[in-house]
Amino acid sequence: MSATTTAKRKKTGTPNRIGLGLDPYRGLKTTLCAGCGHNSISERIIECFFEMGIDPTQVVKLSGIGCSSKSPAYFLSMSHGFNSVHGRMPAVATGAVLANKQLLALGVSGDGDTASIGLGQFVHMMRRNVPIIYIIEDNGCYGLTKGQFSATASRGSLTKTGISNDLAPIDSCGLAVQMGATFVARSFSGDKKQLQAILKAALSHRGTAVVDVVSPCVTFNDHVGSTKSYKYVRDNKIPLQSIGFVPFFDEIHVEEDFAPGSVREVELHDGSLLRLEKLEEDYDPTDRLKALGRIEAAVEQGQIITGVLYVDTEMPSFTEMLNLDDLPLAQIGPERLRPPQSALNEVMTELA
Amino acid sequence: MSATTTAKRKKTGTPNRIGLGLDPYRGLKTTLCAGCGHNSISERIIECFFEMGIDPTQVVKLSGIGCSSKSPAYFLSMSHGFNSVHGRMPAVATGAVLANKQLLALGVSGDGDTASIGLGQFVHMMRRNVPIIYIIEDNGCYGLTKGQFSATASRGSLTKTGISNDLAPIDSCGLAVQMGATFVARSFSGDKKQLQAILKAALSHRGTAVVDVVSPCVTFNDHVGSTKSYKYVRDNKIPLQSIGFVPFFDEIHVEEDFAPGSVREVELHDGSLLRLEKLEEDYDPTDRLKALGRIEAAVEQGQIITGVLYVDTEMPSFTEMLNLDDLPLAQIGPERLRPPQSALNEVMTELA
Amino acid sequence: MHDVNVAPVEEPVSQTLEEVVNDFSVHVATVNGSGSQSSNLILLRALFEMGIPVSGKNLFPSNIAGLPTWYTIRASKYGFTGRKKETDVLVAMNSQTAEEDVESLSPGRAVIYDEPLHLNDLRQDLHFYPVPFDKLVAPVCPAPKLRKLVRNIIYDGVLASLLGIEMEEIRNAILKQFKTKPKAVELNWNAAVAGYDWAQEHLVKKDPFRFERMEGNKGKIIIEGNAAAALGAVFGGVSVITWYPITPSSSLAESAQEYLKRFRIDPETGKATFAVVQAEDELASIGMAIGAGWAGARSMTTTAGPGISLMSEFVGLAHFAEIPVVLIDVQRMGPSTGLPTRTSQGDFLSAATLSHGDTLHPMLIPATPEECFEFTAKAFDVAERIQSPVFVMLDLDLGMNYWTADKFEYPDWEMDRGKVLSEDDIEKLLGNWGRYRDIDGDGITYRTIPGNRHPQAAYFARGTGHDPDANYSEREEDWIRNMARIRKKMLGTRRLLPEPVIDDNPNARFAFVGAGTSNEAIRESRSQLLLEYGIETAYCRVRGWPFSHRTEDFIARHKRVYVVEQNRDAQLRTLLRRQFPVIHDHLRSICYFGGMPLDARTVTEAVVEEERL
Amino acid sequence: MHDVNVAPVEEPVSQTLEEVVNDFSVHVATVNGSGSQSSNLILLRALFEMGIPVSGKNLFPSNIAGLPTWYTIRASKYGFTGRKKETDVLVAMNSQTAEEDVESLSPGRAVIYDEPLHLNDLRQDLHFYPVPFDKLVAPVCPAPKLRKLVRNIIYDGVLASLLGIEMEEIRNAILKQFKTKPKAVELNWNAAVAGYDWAQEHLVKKDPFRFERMEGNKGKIIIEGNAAAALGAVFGGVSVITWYPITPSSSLAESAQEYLKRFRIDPETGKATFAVVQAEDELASIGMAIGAGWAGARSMTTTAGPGISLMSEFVGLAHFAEIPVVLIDVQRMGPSTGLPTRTSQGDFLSAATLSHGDTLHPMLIPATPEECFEFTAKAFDVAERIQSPVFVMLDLDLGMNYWTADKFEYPDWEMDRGKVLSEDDIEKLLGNWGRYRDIDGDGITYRTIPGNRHPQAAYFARGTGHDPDANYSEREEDWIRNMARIRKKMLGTRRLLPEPVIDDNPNARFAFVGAGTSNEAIRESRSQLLLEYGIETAYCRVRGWPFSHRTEDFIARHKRVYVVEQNRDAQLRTLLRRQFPVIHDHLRSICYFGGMPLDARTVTEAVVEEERL
Ligand SMILES: Cc1ncc(C[n+]2csc(CCOP(=O)(O)OP(=O)(O)O)c2C)c(N)n1
Ligand SMILES: Cc1ncc(C[n+]2csc(CCOP(=O)(O)OP(=O)(O)O)c2C)c(N)n1
Ligand code: SF4
Ligand code: SF4
Ligand SMILES: [Mg+2]
Ligand SMILES: [Mg+2]
Repeated sequence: MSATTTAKRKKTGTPNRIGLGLDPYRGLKTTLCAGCGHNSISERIIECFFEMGIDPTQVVKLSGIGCSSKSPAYFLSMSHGFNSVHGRMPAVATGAVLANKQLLALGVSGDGDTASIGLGQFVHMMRRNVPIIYIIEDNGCYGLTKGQFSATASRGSLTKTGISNDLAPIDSCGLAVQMGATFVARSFSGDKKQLQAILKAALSHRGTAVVDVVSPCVTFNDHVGSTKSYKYVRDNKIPLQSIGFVPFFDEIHVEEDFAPGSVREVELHDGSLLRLEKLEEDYDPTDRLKALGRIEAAVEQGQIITGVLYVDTEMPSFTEMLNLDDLPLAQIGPERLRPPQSALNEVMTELA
Repeated sequence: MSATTTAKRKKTGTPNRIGLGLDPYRGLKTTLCAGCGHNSISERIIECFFEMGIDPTQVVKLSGIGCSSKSPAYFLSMSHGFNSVHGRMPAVATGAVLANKQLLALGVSGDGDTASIGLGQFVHMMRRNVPIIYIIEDNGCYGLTKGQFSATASRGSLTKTGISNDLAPIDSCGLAVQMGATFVARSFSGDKKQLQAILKAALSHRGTAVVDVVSPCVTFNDHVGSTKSYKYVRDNKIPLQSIGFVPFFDEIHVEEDFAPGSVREVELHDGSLLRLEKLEEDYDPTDRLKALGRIEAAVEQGQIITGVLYVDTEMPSFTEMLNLDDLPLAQIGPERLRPPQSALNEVMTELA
Repeated sequence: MHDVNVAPVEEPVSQTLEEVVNDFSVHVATVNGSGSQSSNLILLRALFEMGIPVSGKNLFPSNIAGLPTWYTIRASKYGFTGRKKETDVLVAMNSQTAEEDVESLSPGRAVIYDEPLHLNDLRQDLHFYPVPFDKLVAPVCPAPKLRKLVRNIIYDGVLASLLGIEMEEIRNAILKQFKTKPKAVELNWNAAVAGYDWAQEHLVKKDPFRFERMEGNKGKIIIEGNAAAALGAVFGGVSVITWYPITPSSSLAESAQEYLKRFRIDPETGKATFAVVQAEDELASIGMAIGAGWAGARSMTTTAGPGISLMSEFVGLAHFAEIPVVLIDVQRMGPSTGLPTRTSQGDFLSAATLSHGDTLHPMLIPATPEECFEFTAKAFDVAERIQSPVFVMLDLDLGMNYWTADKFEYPDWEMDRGKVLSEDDIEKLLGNWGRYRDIDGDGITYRTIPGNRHPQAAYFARGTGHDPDANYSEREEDWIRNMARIRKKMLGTRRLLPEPVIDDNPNARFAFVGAGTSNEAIRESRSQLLLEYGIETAYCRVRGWPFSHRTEDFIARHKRVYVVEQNRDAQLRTLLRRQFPVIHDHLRSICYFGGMPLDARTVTEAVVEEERL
Repeated sequence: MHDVNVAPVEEPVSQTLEEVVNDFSVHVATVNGSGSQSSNLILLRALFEMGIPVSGKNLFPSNIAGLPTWYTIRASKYGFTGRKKETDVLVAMNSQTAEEDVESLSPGRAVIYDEPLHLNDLRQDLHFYPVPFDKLVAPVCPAPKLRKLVRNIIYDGVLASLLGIEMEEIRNAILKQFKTKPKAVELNWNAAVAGYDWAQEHLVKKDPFRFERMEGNKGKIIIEGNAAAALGAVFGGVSVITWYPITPSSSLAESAQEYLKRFRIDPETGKATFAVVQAEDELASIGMAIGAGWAGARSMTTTAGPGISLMSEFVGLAHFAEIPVVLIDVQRMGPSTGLPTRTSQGDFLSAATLSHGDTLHPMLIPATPEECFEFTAKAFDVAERIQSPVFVMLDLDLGMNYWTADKFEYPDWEMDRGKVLSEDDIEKLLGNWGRYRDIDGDGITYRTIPGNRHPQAAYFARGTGHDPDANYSEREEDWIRNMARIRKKMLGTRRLLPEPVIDDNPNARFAFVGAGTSNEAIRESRSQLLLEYGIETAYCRVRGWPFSHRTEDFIARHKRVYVVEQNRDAQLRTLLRRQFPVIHDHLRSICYFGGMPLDARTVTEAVVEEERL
């Protein structure tokens, strides 16, 4: 494991493909905790959208409620944003792309937002293949409300207040593959290279692209599989526990050369270990059944499999299915929105 | 395919194990359409609970809203019933078994109730392994609101009003296996023998037993896979379409000897075909991954696989996990519900 | 006591044998799922075509087939087409309810019934007409499965004979009903003729009820309120409709979808200028509508009480983040699942201040199909103007029943898309724009639509506290300023809403206030009060909330004002009192909450009791 | 104009140099996540132990670490422990806000600050005390990571020196805070001493503020309202708690769980007489609570505004199917997500008639920790007595802040489990029972609990229309009878709710009505009005809704009654006017909706303006 220092804001250098510098891709200063995995993800979004030369005015960034859901304020300042309600961002995003199918929708959610309160909407969004990049910043807990379990918390883990979780975690990727998402990937907030690559791939996908990013909460969560070590480590490293004290941590990054096909252990801030398994380069992500099997197998081995797990490029997206006008609905003028007098006359005659 | 006449109400014969006749297991006269698959399921519940000698006073029957959800009124008149709100019966059932872990909870839901509005609660109930037999009376449509699609409607099917469904169906059993249900089975409302056997098996399970029963809606749904034939058959068999006219049909039953391991085509009322594949007798339902694979494979072949798909007898049920008092919470008296004066004193001293 | 809760009251018995022409009710009792809706519509349409003002109300169970259902037709040469509580002509086709239906009649009424029911033994003071439906149906309908259905058309023929409905119009109505199915036309026409011929031959007219051609329906149409509202949406320029099926609102979305397919798809490319999405539940349907409204569509959702409750959190978001969206609530009887197929005005209070915290949502309250059409179309203008959720409050009676109406006028007003900034507009403002800055002093601020290409166009919509530039803020001053501005905006809304319809009267002994479908009953009650008691009244029908100052003035002018409404807790009066506390003591209350469409007699009886007339 | 919306008003400047003892405020500005909560609590507890009436209010952002946060301590020898708007002693630890914090002070106030901030240049009219925290912390805290935290304990020592807080009590408070962690005790104590010693040596007292031991806290405790309500639930005999995390209610469920673990698990078997379930969302938590209530548990859920909105549909079900369940709403600032960490009384209206259709839900409104304890315990009795949802309305200020309170009295009343029939009871009734039959004429019917072994015990609970025997019914009469009965029941509830606390006064110029946490501000404002303006007032604090007749009488007795509340739209007054329309014109309104705990000066200023004093 290697933890490097927080990715520093890059200086605005040469402009990108569409002539913009890095600045429009940045957002406000983060108000998340130092060392929060969510910040690394924001950095990757900034870099990736800049490098791909995406026009930020044609992007909408949407979220629910949570630390993760706050993060759209911290990137793409030139894009419209919508911080909606807890767990129900998928519906809002669906509506937005209906209104304007040309928009590139970027959804950012948390594991609580997606897998607890928002599970139904998450599934139905995937089922519709709504065109969106849907990022789950997955820390296995509710960061913003101070560390309770979410539905992706691993069985047996403990909260700060000592409550243990008896329930099995929901594997968002497994669920996504099964429920019809057409692009499913998983990464780790600290794996710059992989996460960037996945985001870029997601950008070229037409339907729902689910990207589950393991993103440790440095403040509340003794992460995945860390049950045993948590208390020990905490008690030893930090000599006292004080209400509301959030120690300062650096963000975690794994080395850039973490190779496809290999397994890497990452030590989290509390000393617990994360076992990341990166898909081999020749993995075929178009086989739905195999993807499901692979995900389940990793779960059984206590590993977190990362990479692009599944892709289906055939399935039309929701806005395609609806056969919408070439012009975004939001831009169609009154003359086409209101049928002519003759149409009303026609109906009136029928009803008379 | 063979359609026999509606199962007639059996005469109350010899009493069962606990000395009751059939009557307490019956309910009010059904108000569902003649020929509705849901009625057959009610019959099976009556028979099965009678034959197993279940004490009906210790059963609670719960449902959401829909034609299916009405059916608890039509069986087990001696059991407390709760017809709650649309899609949210799982929570009500969870609360009920928390209050009294000795109750046998029987949930009856529809595909709209479970897979559309209720998807989130359905999943979280399974994740908790709430002790309940949860029957989905699955007709691929919203019967009670007149035939719109539910999330289990097959792609390409048409409603009476001619709207076609572009979305892939949710396979409730596949979802159940993945989301942690510990007993997952599927049957057909007309397969008396198999459905009975499955219900009996479910009765002896401790956690969440999901039983998805394909149960054709004779009034609104051109069922699974029937896309091509629907209009043709309708137009030819019934010379006129009249608002609010519900023709009378007999319930569909398949022969008793529909053998394990075989595939059977069942003709529905509208002439469409259902392909049921019955699991072979030596199928091992304890292998989660295989179960998943088998379900997905059937989907690809356009078949509906029936039988007990998955069982996990190890996982403790939710009420077991909570380590509740031996006495049901609802029956604990005030003296044990209210801690003694000394307890309050203790706290007051700490806070002073 | 000022509050009257009205239980059903019996009308005084009338044994008259004088002819009653074009002013009575026909009540058809059948079994749900037997297809009687077609025969009832044919009846309704035939009367309509005879020029008789008429309405038809379907009193149906929450069931698909098998339970009792009734259809009640009110014909009135005076144009009072509210429900008549009294049945004058009963058609008893349902053995489950026949005895009870007969028992409830006043003397002198007529009963057409299925012969084997032997209803004539029940009472001596009615006119009975037994009809051997089974015998009549067999020859005209060879297919046994369809006989249940065809029997119903036979009673159309019988009624035509007995009541003087023109068979020509029955034929026209059948043609209209089954236009694309010649076989069905033939089958039904033969059945109607069989009924007619048989009745002509075997029945002797004894009762006084008779229809006669008149000229009451010039330029009129027949339509359900839901279809009218659907047309309103279509001609109001809706572009996104999201919905979840629920009685009594489903048919609104479904007919909107049909009209949209017809008028808003490019015939050449097949491409649509709209999206209709059946969501997975109401949380999703309102969420999608909000997302669409935010991104610039004219969006709406339609639902009923349980859906309104589920939408509560999201509506608060739209209110606070200031996003236009139209919600149509076709009210049914609550609380909870309640009586899904019974009408009510029980959601006024919940809609008006839906969601936690301080909120206000304007309501438009139509009473007629014309208003369903107009108000729904207008609601989009209001919503986009004030950037907020706007409710259109229908009810089951209005939405699902057939009403006669004037042909709708083509919307002659320009669509108001509200304060939306284009790229150029932003450029001109020289950076002097903030999403929530109140530049005009009316509390309404300028918005940009996502996709606007100006580099300064973007803002961050949120349900959390924000400053005038849409930045997250927890500052006390920001919060107070913003909330005060929103209130100002909302109160200003009343100027955008339909004004009340006021029928003032200097001689009025007292006055009525009502809204929505209480209108028909109030209108007719006023006539009853005048004719039967010689009492003049005034009437103000409110059509929007927050209420207009004209409503306040009206109430101030009248010392006793009866607020007539169809709920238990005087919800409309509560809102009136809340807005106009000073004149609170003018307001009395007549509440009916039995779920039937309100009838005039019920109102009159209540007033008579209160006024000790 | 009767309505006053109160924006923050500055208190008149006071330049006094007279000593101010035990009657001032200390305001600590830090960075969220820096652990200052511990040092502030230590401060609070030390003052408490010195016998000084004191309260501490945490003004924190919706953020985990990094944003500005304030803690404001109010000490008052007179026992007025509401928030004081004016800061007397500022501890400026946060560079982000230090300048603004200093600017907002009145002259003559004291500022302790981190030396490198150089705040003393900002103004001449304040007393500045620079402290070199970094230099002081290094020797006492070798671990650099922890220094951010330990710095905060140093200001405790500095304040002890400057204001006369006894170091002995600081030590005791540290011991209490870190009881199980001797290392932490040592570290913190050393830091406090370092601050104290340095201050003793280097700082010269110039300001007038001083603490002094007194005898104000005999028999008192310090507690947050949420913990008090949690204890109320535990001693009220709760058996099922379902919840979903949301500020400011989470700590209520969490501390209930802790107390339950401690007192309601059999030490031998390890088995629990309760279940606490963190649900997947609020729809599920209320659904579970309803299922549990139906099946005989004493069940409750706790949430805040957004949760209340989401629970709306389910609450209508429980109301209509008549199922007992307790909902605790710890109100925060809405609408929508609003200001999650700011207090408000903005949910009165939504809670009172939550859900579509005609509904009413009783509310209990505590103002103190004692009442949080008592009312929560009582709420179960009320809920089971009336078989309906019952709301306990806390708010963030009450729930999450530390209050001094009398030790709670052990509930001496017998639990009321309501009208529940056992097997024997049913036997005795000889089949003469129906779930919804009103035998006693109070609208409350008898219920059975699932699991009851009597063959006639079962009934069918539903949200749809039903007859007295719980059979599905769409009959008009059944519906009307049932709804009328439910209203009767609900209106009768007021007799079960806590009576208002009335301080009448024959010489009162005008009167106040308030509820919940407005209490402290109103109490103190009355004293200000008396001392500063010589005006006597009367006061009625309502504690339940529907309101008691005593509240009506009180309002009737006073021509001008100011209803003080913490929301924009005068929600409490709306409910008062709704229930008592006849005296509506007595009611004026003082609404503060800025999210800070209400302070007396704000109330006084508003009244003074209205009364033109
Ligand atoms: C309806 C509703 N319920 C509860 C909350 C409180 N709440 C805010 S954030 C949050 C959980 C967020 O968890 P997650 O989505 O995992 O985000 P994280 O903070 O861990 O990034 C909750 C429960 C809310 N805002 N709205
Ligand atoms: C909140 C809410 N939304 C919508 C409805 C209307 N509704 C009643 S039943 C139903 C669908 C039922 O479908 P399903 O569960 O498949 O049952 P089925 O009738 O097909 O057996 C709907 C949408 C409702 N009762 N409540
Ligand atoms: S609490 Fe956890 S999730 Fe939230 S910002 Fe801090 S580290 Fe990130
Ligand atoms: S409508 Fe369909 S699901 Fe409902 S009762 Fe009739 S056949 Fe069954
Ligand atoms: Mg999380
Ligand atoms: Mg269904």
